[in-house]
Order: sequence, then C-alpha cells, then structure tokens
Amino acid sequence: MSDHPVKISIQQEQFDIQAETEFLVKKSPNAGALVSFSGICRADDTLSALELEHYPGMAESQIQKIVDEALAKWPIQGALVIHRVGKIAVGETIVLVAVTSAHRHAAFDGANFIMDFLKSRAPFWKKEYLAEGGEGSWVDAKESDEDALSRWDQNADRTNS
Amino acid sequence: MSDHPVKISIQQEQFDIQAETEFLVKKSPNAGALVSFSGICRADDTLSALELEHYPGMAESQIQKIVDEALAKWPIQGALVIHRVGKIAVGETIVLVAVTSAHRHAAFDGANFIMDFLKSRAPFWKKEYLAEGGEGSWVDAKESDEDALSRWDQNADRTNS
Amino acid sequence: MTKLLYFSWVRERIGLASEERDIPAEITSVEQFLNWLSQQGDQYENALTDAASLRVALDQTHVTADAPLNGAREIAIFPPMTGG
Amino acid sequence: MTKLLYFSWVRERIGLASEERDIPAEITSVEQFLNWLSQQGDQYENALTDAASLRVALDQTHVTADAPLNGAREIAIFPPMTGG
Repeated sequence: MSDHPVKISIQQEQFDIQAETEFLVKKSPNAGALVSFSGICRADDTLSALELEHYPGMAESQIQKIVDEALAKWPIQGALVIHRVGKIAVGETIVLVAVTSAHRHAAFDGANFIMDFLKSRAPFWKKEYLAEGGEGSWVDAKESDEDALSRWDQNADRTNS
Repeated sequence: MSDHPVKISIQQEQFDIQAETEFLVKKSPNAGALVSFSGICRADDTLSALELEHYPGMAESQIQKIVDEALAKWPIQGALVIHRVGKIAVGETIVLVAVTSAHRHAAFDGANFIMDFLKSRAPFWKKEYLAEGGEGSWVDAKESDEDALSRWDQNADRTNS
Repeated sequence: MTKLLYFSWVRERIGLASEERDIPAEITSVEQFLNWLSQQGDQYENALTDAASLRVALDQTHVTADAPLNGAREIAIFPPMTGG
Repeated sequence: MTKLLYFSWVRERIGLASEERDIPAEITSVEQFLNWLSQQGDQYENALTDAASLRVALDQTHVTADAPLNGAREIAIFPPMTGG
C-alpha cells in the first residue's frame, strides 16, 4: 500500500487540524473529499482531565493494521491517525482520524471504520482526573463500542485477530 | 433550535479548519465528537480552477433548512457550513461541513447527511476553467448525488420541498 | 412586476442575471410560465428548450413544473444544482 | 525468560509495568498462564481475579484465552481497550 500517503503518530503534543490535514490533501492530489474525526475530552461536572496510557509498539502496529483494512475496503487515497497520550485537559483533542478519497462516501465510511476499530482494538486506556483534585477511575470500555464493530461485517473478525 | 450553535457562511475567502472547528467545539462543551468534511477542488489534467456561482438568499436559507433537518434527526450539538463562491483553484477547499455531538456516529451521520443535501439541494453551480486557458463547461449534476438522497428516507422528501 | 433570476448556463444563454417582467394573468403554473418565457426571444428559447434540465424556485423555494405560480414575487430558473 | 507487560488497572494492581519471568514448561495456553500468574502473590491474584475483564496479547497480537502461548517472547495483560 506504499502508494497511499499514510501517517500514524502517537504523541503527547497538541496539533493543528488545518496543518495536518493540509499535508494529507497535498499528498492526495486526486482527492476531492477529506473527512476528519476529532475525539475531544468533553466537559463533565466532575472531570478535569484524562490521562491516556498506551502499549508502545502494539499501538502503532494495530493502527497500521486498521488503516490497511480501510485501504483494502474502500477507494481511499490517504489516511492520517494522530492519537495523543499523557494528560489531556477538558476541551483538548485526544485523537484525529482523517481520510482522503475521490468519493465522499468512501471518505466518510473509511474514517468511521477506523474510529470504530480504534475505540476497541487499539491498546489505549483512559484514566479520569477529578475536578475536585485527585485521580478518578479508569474509563470502562463501552458495550456499544464493541457492538459498533459488527456493523463492518467480516472485517470485524479480521481486525480482531 | 436556538440552543444549538450553528454557523453558516457563504464567502469568497479561504478559511482555517482548525480555527473554524475550534470555535464550534468551544460552543459545544458537551461534544466528544467532531466530524468535518472538506470538499476540495481536485487536480485534473485539464482543470485549473472552478468558479462557484450561487443564489444569494436562497443558498443561506436552503443550508439552514438542511442543518435544521440534521438537528431534528440526530442528537447533534452544533453545525458549521462554510461554502466558498467565486474562483477556486485546484487544491483549495470549496466547502466545509462540521458537526459536533456527544456521539460519534451521530456526528458522522449528520455531516454525511448535510453534505448529501448540499450537493443537490443548495443553489450553487460550478463552472470549469481550463489549464490551457479559457472557460470550460458547467459541471453537470451527477445522478449518483441525487440517488444519495434516498439513503435518508423520508427526510429526502421533506428537504426537497 | 415579477423579479426573474437566472443562474449558470441559463443566465449565460439568456444574457441576463435578472430582470423584472409583467407575467400575463392567464399564466398560472410554472410549466405555463416556462413556455411563455421561452417565446420572449431567441435567447429565451435557446435557454429554456430543454425543460427537463431546468429547475425553478418560487420565492426561493424549489417547486415542480406543475406548481401554481401563486403570485410569487421572485422566480428563479437554473440547471440542477452542483454544490459542495 | 518472557517479558510480561501490564497496563491500566492491571499495572496498578500488580504494582509493576513490566517484568521478566520464567514460565514453567507445562504452561502452554493463555488460560493456564493467567491461572499460574495469579498464584504468584496477592497483588497478582487481586489483578487477575476477574479473567473475563482481561485481554491478552502475545507478541503484540490479541489472542483469546484458549490460544497456545507458542513460545511468545512478550505477553501483555490489560483490560478492554478504550482508545479514541
């Protein structure tokens, strides 16, 4: 899949959606569609921040595997996944998934698919920090996230293994 | 729908996705998901630019109607539509649709829905300018864009009228 | 007087972006209106000959060919839209 | 020696992010491994008691409880992932 621009980054630093996606678009000259998803640490009465832990090495390779599945399944030109780790304050972006394609529906489906699998198949874990100070608990996996994978039919199994 | 942040802009100027979506996210504090779609003037051997014409007044009101449909159909928090007009060079962004929601699938569906209806129900027309100089022809509407509306069931009819 | 607006190649073929016209009282539907307007000169006939590829909005709302004019103050004629 | 990695609350309960251990030759499946490791001290028992909520990766690939260890050099134990 070397002819597809793909960037995967696991980083602590915040980033600029415009700069990151502009780069992806430049490397996908035939793409008329760019779909991006941002996962944001949302405001909550009790929450001040999340801390993201990951499994170095496996996180990158799992994301690459998910992106490869998307590239195989849709006519996607390029893909970008930036997943932050460490302390992330309320309002900050945790993850960015962006996909370019000639076709807007392929771009929507590809980004949607990558996000669904990132949620439950990429080795990241979230711990809550409380507004009143101190650590809260680890965020539990949601059944709805697991269920979402079955929307993608046979691909759910392939990426699972 | 006054409790939903909605911004609709028809403008000649280019814009910054980060700045525009950051503003939407700030006004949607309970949103954990932001989905944005960018429509790009894609490279083509014969094309140098597009010129976008619109129907002032009706363009804004049609977009507002489409956004209202999306707000009624999904638990969306906010929506942003920026549609450029005038001369747009290859590689530049023509349109940005961004939707915030607590739920990522609602954000994906909402942005996808708004784009589908923008394509065939908002009064914009595209004319091609050729790389070799001079005007080309008006871009024909695609049947596939019309067909895409039927994916959204009864809403297709409502927005149509 | 009714304001008529033309867009895209309809505007180019008619050679006007907009104009004001008196529409005869016996013209009551969109279909009749298009038929009447196409008789106002060669450029109108040329622009409006392919009725199937035309779209009409009355007071900024899309309508079908069988819709009544209903005293609309603004009638716009244009090809299928290509936004986004 | 096999490298063991722990993440999230598994890491916190065991009190280690990683360690190197000799796994007895008779331990051949993931299930047997988890059972054996849970007997290596109170903190292990505490971390591994709820097997249904644990996930295991062998050499960075997810496996199910009945998978053979197959001489994996790196075994990771963690709760269900919550990425994105």
